[in-house]
Amino acid sequence: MLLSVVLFLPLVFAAILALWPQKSTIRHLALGFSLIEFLASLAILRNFDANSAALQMVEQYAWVPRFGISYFIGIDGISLMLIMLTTFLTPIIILGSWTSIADRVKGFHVALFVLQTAMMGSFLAMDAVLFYVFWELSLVPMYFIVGIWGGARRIYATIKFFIYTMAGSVLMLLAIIFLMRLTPEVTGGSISASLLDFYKLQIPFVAGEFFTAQTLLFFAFALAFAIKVPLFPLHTWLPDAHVEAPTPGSVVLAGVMLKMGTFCYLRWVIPLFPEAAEHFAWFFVALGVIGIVYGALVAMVQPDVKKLVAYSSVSHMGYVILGIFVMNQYGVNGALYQMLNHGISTGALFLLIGMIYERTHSRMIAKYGGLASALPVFTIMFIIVTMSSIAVPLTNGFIGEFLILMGSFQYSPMAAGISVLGVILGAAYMLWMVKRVFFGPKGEIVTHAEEDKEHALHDLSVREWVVMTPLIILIFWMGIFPNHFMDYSKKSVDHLISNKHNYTLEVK
Amino acid sequence: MPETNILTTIGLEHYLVLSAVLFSMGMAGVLLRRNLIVLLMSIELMLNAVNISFVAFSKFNNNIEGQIMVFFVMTIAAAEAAVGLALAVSIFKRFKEVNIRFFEHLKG
Amino acid sequence: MTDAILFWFLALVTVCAGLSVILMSNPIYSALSLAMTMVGVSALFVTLGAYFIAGVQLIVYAGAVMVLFVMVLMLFDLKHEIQAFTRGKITGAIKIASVGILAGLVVGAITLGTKAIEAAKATEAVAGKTYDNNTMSLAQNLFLQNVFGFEALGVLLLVIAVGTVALSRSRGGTHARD
Amino acid sequence: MSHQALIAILLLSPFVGFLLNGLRYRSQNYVLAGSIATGAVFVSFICSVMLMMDLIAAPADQRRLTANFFEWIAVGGFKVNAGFVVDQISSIMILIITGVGSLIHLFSIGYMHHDKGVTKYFAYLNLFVFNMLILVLGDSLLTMFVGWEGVGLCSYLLIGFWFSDAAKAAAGMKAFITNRVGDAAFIIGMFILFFSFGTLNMYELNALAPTTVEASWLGAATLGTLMLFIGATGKSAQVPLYVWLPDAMAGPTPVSALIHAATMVTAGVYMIVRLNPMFVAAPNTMMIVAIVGAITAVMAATIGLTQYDIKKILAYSTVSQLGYMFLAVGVGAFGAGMMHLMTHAFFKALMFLGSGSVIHAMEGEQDTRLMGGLKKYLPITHFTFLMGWLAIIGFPLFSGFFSKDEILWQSFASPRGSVFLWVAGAIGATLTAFYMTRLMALTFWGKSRVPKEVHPHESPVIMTIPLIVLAILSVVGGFIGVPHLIGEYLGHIPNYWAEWLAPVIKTLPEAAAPHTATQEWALMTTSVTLALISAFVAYRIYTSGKGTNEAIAKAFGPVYNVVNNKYFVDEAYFGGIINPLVKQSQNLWMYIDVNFIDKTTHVISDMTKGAGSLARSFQTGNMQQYAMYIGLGVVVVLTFVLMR
Repeated sequence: MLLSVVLFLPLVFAAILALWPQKSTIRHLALGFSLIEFLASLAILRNFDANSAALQMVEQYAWVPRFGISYFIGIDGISLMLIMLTTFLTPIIILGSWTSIADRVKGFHVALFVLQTAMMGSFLAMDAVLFYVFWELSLVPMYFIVGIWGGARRIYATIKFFIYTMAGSVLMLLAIIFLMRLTPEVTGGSISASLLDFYKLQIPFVAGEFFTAQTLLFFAFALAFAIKVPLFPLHTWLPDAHVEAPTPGSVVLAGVMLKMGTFCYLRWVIPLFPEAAEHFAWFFVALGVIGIVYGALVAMVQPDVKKLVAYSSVSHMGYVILGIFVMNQYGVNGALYQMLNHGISTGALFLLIGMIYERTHSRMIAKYGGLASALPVFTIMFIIVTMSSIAVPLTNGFIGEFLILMGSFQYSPMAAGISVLGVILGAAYMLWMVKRVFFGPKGEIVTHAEEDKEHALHDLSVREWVVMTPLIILIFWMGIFPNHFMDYSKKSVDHLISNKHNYTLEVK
Repeated sequence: MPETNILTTIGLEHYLVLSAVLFSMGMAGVLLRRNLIVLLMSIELMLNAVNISFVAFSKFNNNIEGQIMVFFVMTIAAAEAAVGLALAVSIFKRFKEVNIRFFEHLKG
Repeated sequence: MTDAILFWFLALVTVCAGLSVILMSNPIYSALSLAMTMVGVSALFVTLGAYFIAGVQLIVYAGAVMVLFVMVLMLFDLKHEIQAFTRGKITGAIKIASVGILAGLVVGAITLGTKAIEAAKATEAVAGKTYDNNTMSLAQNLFLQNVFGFEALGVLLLVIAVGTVALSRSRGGTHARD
Repeated sequence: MSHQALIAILLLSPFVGFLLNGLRYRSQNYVLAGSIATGAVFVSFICSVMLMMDLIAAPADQRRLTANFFEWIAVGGFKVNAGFVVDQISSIMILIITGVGSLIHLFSIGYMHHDKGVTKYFAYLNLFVFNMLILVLGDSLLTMFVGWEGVGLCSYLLIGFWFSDAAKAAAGMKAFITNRVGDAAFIIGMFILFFSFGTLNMYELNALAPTTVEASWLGAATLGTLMLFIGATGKSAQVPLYVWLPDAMAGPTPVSALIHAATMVTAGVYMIVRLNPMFVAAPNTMMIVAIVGAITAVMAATIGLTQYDIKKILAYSTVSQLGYMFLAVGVGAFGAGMMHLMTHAFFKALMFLGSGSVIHAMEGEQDTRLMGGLKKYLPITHFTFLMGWLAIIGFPLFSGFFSKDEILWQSFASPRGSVFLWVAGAIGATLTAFYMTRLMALTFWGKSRVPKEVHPHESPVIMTIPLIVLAILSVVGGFIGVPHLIGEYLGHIPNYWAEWLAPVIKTLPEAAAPHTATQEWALMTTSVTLALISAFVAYRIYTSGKGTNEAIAKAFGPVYNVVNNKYFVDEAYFGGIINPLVKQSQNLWMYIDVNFIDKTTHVISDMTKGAGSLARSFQTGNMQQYAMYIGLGVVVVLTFVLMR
């Protein structure tokens, strides 16, 4: 019951907000609701048994019995942390958008809560059709968030985002239907959309032939998720979407939505198509490595801070894909950890960029310079988050990146050798940006702000402190005590790695 | 089967052919005329043509259902004429003309 | 023999009237020709023994509907003549051709089809069922078997009445910009 | 107090200092900030001394105090603890770090008192000490790496401390990124060692090190240590990654003393000494280490000859001296390397602080061409600097003499040494004597070239005390490691240093060729004589005012030009790697992202749109046309039905 409550609470909140008559209290109400939701998710964390790889808190009710479709949700170590990440980021996003979202406040918060349900739904769903519904549902609020509250080219960006993702999921829908048609083999005659039944399927695989069932299904799923991740060369929607999205939109997008793609590799692709995944692992490892280096190189020459961070996301998500497809304990644990890291550090970066954008209305690196003397606290925060992003030890980023590199070294020393370039280039693009924005002589914006008393730059407000503090704490907490977080997922990951060829999840 | 004179023995097909001819004429009217009212008239013509075949089938197949259907068709036709004419009146009020080209806003 | 003469005469009248509906450039003449067609069709119904339908045809069509048409035409008081036929030679040709081919096909289908029906009748001899072709049996069928359809039509007519009033009260045009 | 608690206090004291100063970063109360920071490091120093005494009290084979605080990472077979070890090697390091560190903190109070960001400065400095302690105490390569990157971060922050100057901010960035290049290799090195030996704990690694020497270049130990050494070239400013260190002089001078002379840059040497059994098993790596060290020693020394910025001269000198240390560890003289690390920490910190005192006196001027004759204005600074000078040129019985002489001797006598290495070392020593004398002459001796508006004055006591203490250490520091030969001559002074380190140093498996005491005496005399002669020549040239830039440039022509431009290494990196990389990235973005991937997407979307507008052309809005399509449709269907 708890899972359903956590899953649908945001939807209820959205409905309440939609009907709420008072405009002035919408934000406060939304913040309160998101905190309630976070507390509710903490209850999941409390009741979760970290010593078991089983699917826990399972709920299953028939939905469309004729086709074996059911409302079937459950949580395991792999999805737990992502649920926590979602519920943790939402209050921060609401607080972070306190002033930046000025019009249609109600609509924005309704969209945000619907999005929250959709994202959590795709992490929790254990039924293919239910999953598909949530997966597609998550597009709609995001479409509106970018399309209504976005920047100048928002329509282009939002349509690009929508169609890219949609194109991938169409193939996935086909594959789901195909899998459902196969299920009578294992259920004894009736069609089923349950993921657990899918896991039992032995889909024929012939190495070296492309047009076999498993290979085609594998690519159908993998493509849908690769677009979401986004994996090179399907990444070009991301920079556009990030640049045009409002700050909270970017945070959700980078923080949680991208993880839907990588999470689904662990939940769907590898357990369902283990042979194909192993056979084509090299391909995805290669794409991941290319993504790491390519994203970093392109990030280096971006003139727009937000675009730079967007490309850094491509690079970071390349690490995640690399970690997943090397398919060993180090890689997968690291990838899972890196998902959380990226959610926190890139989310924090986008929030910080949003704060500075609110003050100066510019994101062009060239116009900045010397910001550190005007905004010292902001600068320190930014540097801390930068350190997390470039994986300096004792910040969260290091643990994930190190484990992924270690896993990839075990898979292929060459892959590790190339992707370690990302460590160097990551430092290069981030620090170069920091240098141009914060250091050096005062740039156009700072001098302008100093002359103009009305637009004087002021350092972090109390609200912004409250927004950033939990993120900063987590950056160090996750970097110094990774076991506090990793212990929840280790069992599930071990189970996945060691049993991928006949993967099942015990139901508890 | 004995040879029947096509001119003297009137059978089902006579009525059907007549119906077909009337229908085609109505259709030609719909396709070619530009006056909205005439267009509506042509539609009435087509409906009547269909009615003839209904009644003819009813007679030659010994089934009263055909006439029931004619009854329904007539009602629909009356209703359609009423709506069509109301639309024509609206169009006329605006453009002072009832040319079919004012209905081209459906262009995609 | 009289049947045949009557049929051919009525057919001739109906077709001629129909042709003049679509060929007359003045819509008033078209309307009058349509009335003539209605009367012809009504007479054809009589030849087929459908007396009630023939009466209804006269009352509803030739009476009510045609009066409606003529009244609307009078209401419009068309000042300038509308070009009778659509422009565009190629589309016109295609249209005429398609109509012609359609007519030909339908007639062909009829001749083929009725032969098949005759053949079926000859083999099966279905005509056993008695058939009371009178108004009472029509009414029985209508109010017993098809009473739902009848009532539905009533509702439809009501809706149409309301819709028509609403439409004619509107300020006009399909894209009312003002 | 248990040694766990001592280690905890040792580590956390600077961190607490960092927090205290960091949270009140706006304050300009330099006395309070300085006291907190200095006190924090001094507490650590006391802890270090206590730990050292514990170690000395313990029997020789049990000199290892460990503290395991918690399990840091545990994934599968990979487990790393937040574990710290004080043993013979790290105890020396923590003494240097906290001891020299305290003195430099003290000096900073005087040096930085006028700076607006003084509290922030002390916070960073404390953070650096904290990270440096993690680096040296960490019991596994990964914990060492934490400190390794952490000190890089602090170095970045401190070099760019005066960030509003674009060049200084750029220097910080350059330092961090160059270090990152090394760190990337370090990471790979860790992987190689982990997957070959199954652990990253350095004691376990040392125990598991192959007992037979690896002849192959592709052995796990060889590749792993080679990668770690590349990491060390980054951190310890060796060829080819030394370029950041001279630029790092952009930071405040005490920072240069602490980070870029005494502690951080020696981390690479420390790492190799720490892992000496593994390096001993990989002679190929050691050969590379020795060669790189020798090349660096000579190359940096030559560049040092042409510099005029007082700090730049010292920076190149540091690079050169670090080269000596690598030369030492490369030939297997780990003890000598450590010894030089320590003496260098003393005399180089002294000289940097001395230069800080000079710069302070000159109101920020760093160009030696505008100095000269400062001896009479800055007597204490001059005297202490003089001690440092004597130490670095290896004047007999000064600390530098013992360590440098031992290195030179070992580079010749060790089974992994060679005469070429000795020659390189001797040339380096000669050059060192030359440019250090030149520095002395330009700064303190000769005629004053000080501009009239500048009035040099001796620094306050708070700055001179550290100078005096370091000067004393520079003079006597060598006596704890007197080489056997000289020790006998001086009255049987035992080599405490070698005895102390012996249990953790693995001796080379190759048998040393027999060498006689005469050989050793001869080589020692040769190198010392060469150094003294070159120092005398430099003294004559530069005090007489003949040593102008133009004169030397004329004398040496293009050679001077090349050396003066630092062999164009920076230019080569920028022209050969960095600029093309940025340019190609621009191309990647423009051609692959924008013009290829996006274009392809747009072409696909345009195709869809085109199909749409094709279909749209049927939707003319003309109802009669629609009716015609219906008619045509019926015709087609009927035709199909009838033709069947």
